[in-house]
Amino acid sequence: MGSISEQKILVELRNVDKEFMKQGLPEKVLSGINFDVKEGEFVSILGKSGCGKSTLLNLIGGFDQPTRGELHFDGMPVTKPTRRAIMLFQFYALLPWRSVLKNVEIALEPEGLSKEESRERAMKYIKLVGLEDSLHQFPSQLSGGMQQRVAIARALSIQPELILMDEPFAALDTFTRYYLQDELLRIKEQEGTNIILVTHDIDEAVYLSDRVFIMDANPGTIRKRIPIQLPKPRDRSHSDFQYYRKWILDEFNFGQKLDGLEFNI
Amino acid sequence: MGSISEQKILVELRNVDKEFMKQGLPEKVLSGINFDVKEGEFVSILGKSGCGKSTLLNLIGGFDQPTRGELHFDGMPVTKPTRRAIMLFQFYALLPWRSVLKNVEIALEPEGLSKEESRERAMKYIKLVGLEDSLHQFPSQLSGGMQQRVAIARALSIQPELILMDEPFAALDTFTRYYLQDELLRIKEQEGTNIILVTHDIDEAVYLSDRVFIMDANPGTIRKRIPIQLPKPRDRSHSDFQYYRKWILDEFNFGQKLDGLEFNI
Amino acid sequence: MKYLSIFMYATVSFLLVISAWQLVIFFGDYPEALLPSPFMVFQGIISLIQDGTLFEHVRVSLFRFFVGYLSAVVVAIALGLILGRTTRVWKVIDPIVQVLRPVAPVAWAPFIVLWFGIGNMPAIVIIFIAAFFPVLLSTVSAVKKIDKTYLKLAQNLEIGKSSLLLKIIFPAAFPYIANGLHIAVGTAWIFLVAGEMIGAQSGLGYLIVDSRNALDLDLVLAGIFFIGILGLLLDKSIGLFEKWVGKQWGVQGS
Amino acid sequence: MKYLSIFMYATVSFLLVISAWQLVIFFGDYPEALLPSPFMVFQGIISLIQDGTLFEHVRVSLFRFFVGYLSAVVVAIALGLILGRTTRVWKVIDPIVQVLRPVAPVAWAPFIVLWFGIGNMPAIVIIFIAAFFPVLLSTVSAVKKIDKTYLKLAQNLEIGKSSLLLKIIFPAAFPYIANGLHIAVGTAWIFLVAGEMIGAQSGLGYLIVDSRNALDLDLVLAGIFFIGILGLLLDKSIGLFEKWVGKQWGVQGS
Amino acid sequence: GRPTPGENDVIRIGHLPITHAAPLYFTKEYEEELLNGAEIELVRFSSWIELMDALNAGRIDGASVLFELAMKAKERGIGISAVALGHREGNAIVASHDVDEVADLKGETVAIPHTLSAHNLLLDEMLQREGMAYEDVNVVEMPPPEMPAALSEGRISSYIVAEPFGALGVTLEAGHVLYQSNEFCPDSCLCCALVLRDDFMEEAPELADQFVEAYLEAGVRADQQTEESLAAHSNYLNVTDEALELSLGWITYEDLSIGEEEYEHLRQRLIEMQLSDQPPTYEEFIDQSYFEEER
Ligand SMILES: Nc1ncnc2c1ncn2[C@@H]1O[C@H](COP(=O)(O)OP(=O)(O)OP(=O)(O)O)[C@@H](O)[C@H]1O
Ligand SMILES: Nc1ncnc2c1ncn2[C@@H]1O[C@H](COP(=O)(O)OP(=O)(O)OP(=O)(O)O)[C@@H](O)[C@H]1O
Ligand SMILES: [Mg+2]
Ligand SMILES: [Mg+2]
Repeated sequence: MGSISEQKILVELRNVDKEFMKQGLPEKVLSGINFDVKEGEFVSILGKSGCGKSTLLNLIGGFDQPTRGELHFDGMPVTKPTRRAIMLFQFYALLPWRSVLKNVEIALEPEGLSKEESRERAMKYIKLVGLEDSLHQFPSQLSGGMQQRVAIARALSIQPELILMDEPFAALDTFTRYYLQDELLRIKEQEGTNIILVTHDIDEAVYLSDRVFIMDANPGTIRKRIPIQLPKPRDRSHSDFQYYRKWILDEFNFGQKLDGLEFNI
Repeated sequence: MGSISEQKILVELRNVDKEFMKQGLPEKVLSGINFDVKEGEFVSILGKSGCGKSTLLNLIGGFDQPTRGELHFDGMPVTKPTRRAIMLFQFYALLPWRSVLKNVEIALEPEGLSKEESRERAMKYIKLVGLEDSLHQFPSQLSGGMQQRVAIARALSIQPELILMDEPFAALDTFTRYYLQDELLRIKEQEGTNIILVTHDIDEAVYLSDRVFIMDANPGTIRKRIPIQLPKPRDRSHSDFQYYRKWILDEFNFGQKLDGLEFNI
Repeated sequence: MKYLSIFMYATVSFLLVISAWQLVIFFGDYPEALLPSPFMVFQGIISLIQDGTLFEHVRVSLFRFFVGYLSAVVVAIALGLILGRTTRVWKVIDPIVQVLRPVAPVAWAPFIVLWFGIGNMPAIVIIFIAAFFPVLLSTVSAVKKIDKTYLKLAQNLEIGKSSLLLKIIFPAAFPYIANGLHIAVGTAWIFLVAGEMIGAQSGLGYLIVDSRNALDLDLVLAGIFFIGILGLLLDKSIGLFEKWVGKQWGVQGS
Repeated sequence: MKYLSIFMYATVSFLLVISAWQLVIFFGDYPEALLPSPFMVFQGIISLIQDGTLFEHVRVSLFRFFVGYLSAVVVAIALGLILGRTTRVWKVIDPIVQVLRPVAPVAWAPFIVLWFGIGNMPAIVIIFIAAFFPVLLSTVSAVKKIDKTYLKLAQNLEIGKSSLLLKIIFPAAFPYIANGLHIAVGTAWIFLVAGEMIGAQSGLGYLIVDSRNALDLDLVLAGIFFIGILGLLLDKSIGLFEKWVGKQWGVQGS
Repeated sequence: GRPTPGENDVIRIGHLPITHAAPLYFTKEYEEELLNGAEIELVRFSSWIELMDALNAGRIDGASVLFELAMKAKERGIGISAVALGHREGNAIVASHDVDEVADLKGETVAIPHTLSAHNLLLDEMLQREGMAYEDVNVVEMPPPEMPAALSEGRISSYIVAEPFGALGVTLEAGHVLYQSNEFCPDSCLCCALVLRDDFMEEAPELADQFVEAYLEAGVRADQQTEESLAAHSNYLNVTDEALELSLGWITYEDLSIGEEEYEHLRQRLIEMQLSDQPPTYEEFIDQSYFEEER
């Protein structure tokens, strides 16, 4: 923790509110969101379906603007999406009409590289995610896990400072999910990219993050920030792991009794 | 365990093989499946995506016939789907053009009940799953968790001997999933229905089942049968729970090293 | 608010068309009889409204259209539901349909006159033909495309044949059938003009053809204008109908 | 195997049609001039083939069709891609399109002759009109319906405007555009007969009209037969084209 | 085909909206006076094809139709007879302003409404007179209403068609009259005929008699260029008075009998031009009994 707090602040939210119009009336989806993400940190945002996680991530990525409050990325106000902060979508957002290689190459187009440089860079990151044998396959010919790896390679090839992930592994089965989580940690170590991850999977949040932000719904607020002080790599069945797991579970059960979960599902 | 082994055998599979034609050639999807499910038992079948879980469940439900081997339900060969064994689908299979009440009522149509009797029976099971306030809502107006509860009410209203569940909670978020798992146990207790559940979620299998069958892929076989000897209700963060969890995880990690998981994802 | 903005945009486009038209006349220097000005067409429209013939033409055309279209829809959906479920019969019928479909209904005119005479019937029959094929094909393919889960569910619940057809297959296929209905309204309406060329003595198609024979191109354009407007209204109404059914059946938005 | 079975079913349906037809003649007792027998039509087909006119008619019709259809497709897709992205302009254009679309291309005949003369052009223009609207509308709605994720992705990657249009929007919209192309082939081909009625001296539509003029109903039916068969082939070819593009773009089955 | 004769005393007669069908209009206009009790229903068609379909199928009892087209139908075995002419003369050859003589048409496009028409025969006749072959011009069939526009835009150089389209072309200043039909074949350019279905005449001979008599009388009235007659014309034909008067000046309706000689000439022409193999003979096709009764 000590070393992180001295590092520079990458993302900064101050009293961020977001309202959407619903049947002509403004509805508050996010209310008074305040947090910082420091360089090098892996932060997870954990919350139930519909609590505003994706909305929050969209704001950070510049895809949408807050109704009130301030939002800075690397000290500058966020006004539109940039290549410095790349979003990784839940359903991968691969272009189904382009092969694996071309899906990565299109991301490099705006850099004005030569054909060889671009090919070389794409190949490097495709190798990094272990897909060098599927270069010319189309996304539909790949399993879900492989597709998400292509998306990761594409995001990394841009060499962004921040990757925003919106439930990136939710559509995969448990075993694939476990495997990709390990991969993600390995790649993050190697590339040093910052990651903000949105999820509703407690295990995933505990396994991956330096800090977990727990969100409440209606309107979306950050209820709790839990630093996960475990060494990496973590052991999912270790008792320390279970300690955090239970803590977070209790946080939600606590919320459940107050709100009456039965009517929210 | 003792009491279960004396009970009558409900489902019986003997050397069941299933082949599908793929580009003109037969491909073995299931090979030599052998198991019994006894009355009162809650059995989970756990395996990776594509290992043949759904195919197996379809055979048991009579939606498809085995290529070789024998399959009995309550002592009789299974030839077609019946109301005695109801399938619960992953995406609920609610009829989107019918309200909650009518979705349940259509299941009672073949019983030739009077309008009142049918309404009464439907109401009973809708209440059982706690949806009496949403009687006249359409599925699209309900959350995923509520939709699956309607499907459960519909299945129960038929009062079948067996319910087959194909990843019933996979599309729900973790919190809703936990909640519905508890509900399922409560209802099973109350109605005494037998359940065979297919899943790729280790926690789910351990939390719910009396026995877990672990499947391997290519071709699908049952590698291991693990009896979960824990009292119900179970505590997800208890160390005994973690013991089974780790056991199963290791089973899969073991498999992973042999098959080279990297190429299967 | 929303209707106001639609109205405003429509006004802009209307003005745009009128000015483009006037410009063509201005620069093209065509004789008035060959390319009437917007003002002449406006006068034509007014005169049609004043002497009441317009109302009569519209009434007759709409009558023919609805008789032809609705009967085509009923027959095509009923047939389509059955043919969609009987694969072998459909395989025999399909080639016939595929060869008949691309033939313009007008080409059948001699036979339509032979069997159905002149007057209302040819127009009704031609609209029937024009609407029949799109609805039939979309119904059959809708039935074939139904999510297999619904069929498995019905099997599992042991639901009877007629219940299956009416309570499961038809509503499940409906969104796609509705798409066919929508397309068919457009095609069928387009063939109104053709249908009313065969011995009809009234209707918008007759108005156009007859005015053309009399070289009253202002009335031709007036007829085109009303065909266009009514076609638009028909299209919108079927859209509203779809939405209404959707609401009854709990489908929101989509 | 698969083709053999298709062929068998087609044969059965062919025999079915012929027998039904012969039965109608048998029981209806119509003069041959009003309802020719299958055999007469067969003779008509043979004579058309033997004297080579059939080949010429088919060639001319296909030429007109392709010129009209392809130019409509190119213009409509290009326009549609742009209009689909410029919401305000589309709101002005939309009412015009909506009113023009339901008007039968034939109704424009006087103006088509005025601007495009006679011969090949009226047929080409009518086919153009018939194909233009379905393709334009399906392109615009395809562009509007594109999965928003693709647009977000493009924003995020800071992809340039032209790359966005050509490398993302067009391929993403293609499956739906292809659907419009498919519908348009059908509608456009149907209007071939109408188009070849205006001053054309050859083509399948002319063959039908001319034979009808000469009361040769056997040749009318022969013409209908070839229009049907060619329409079917066109439809299948565009289906194959769609599949081919799909394969290039990695879409399997769908 | 099974005829559907009009209910009771309704006679259904098909026609196109052209000046050539004027006797029909006058029959209708003076229906009460001429038909004592019977009723005539004029069914207007938009083209010859549709009219022939209805006539052949027995959906109308008779029609005022191109003579040559009716002969073709008879040849095909349709039970119809020609009982009177529609008119005499009134087929102008309209040419664009830069065509001064027939020779200027060489290689140019000429429009006719139908190959089986007097207009086609007229074209051939004209070309022969000038020592040209039919193939020297490019003949196209097109819908008459499109002809003035096509001429005006230079898409065609000349057209020959039923009235009022010739007169319309002239009044629109799209072209001028090159020749009138009577300059080529005085009294033998049979153009339109009134044909009746045989089954109609058999089933209701008195009605048919009555109708044809009325028709002939109507022809006489249509021929009078009085205010009243002009008004009657414009009740049925929606054209400018100018075009109508010009058009009526070119036509006569007085003698509508079909002479054997002129019919034979027409027959021969059809055979010469290979438009018909075995056109019906005078005896087979022409029913002049009405005229004989009168005389
Ligand atoms: N563009 C929008 N317009 C109106 N309401 C919106 C919009 N986007 C989201 N919302 C609403 O805001 C709330 C939060 O949505 P959001 O998608 O951020 O939730 P989430 O936490 O990502 O849920 P999930 O886990 O299901 O993805 C929901 O009630 C949703 O209906
Ligand atoms: N009808 C079919 N025809 C051909 N192959 C099939 C068919 N159904 C399933 N398969 C194949 O059988 C294998 C097992 O499929 P199955 O759906 O049973 O897997 P699963 O374990 O349920 O996977 P998931 O967890 O993704 O649902 C797969 O390789 C699949 O491609
Ligand atoms: Mg979300
Ligand atoms: Mg499955």
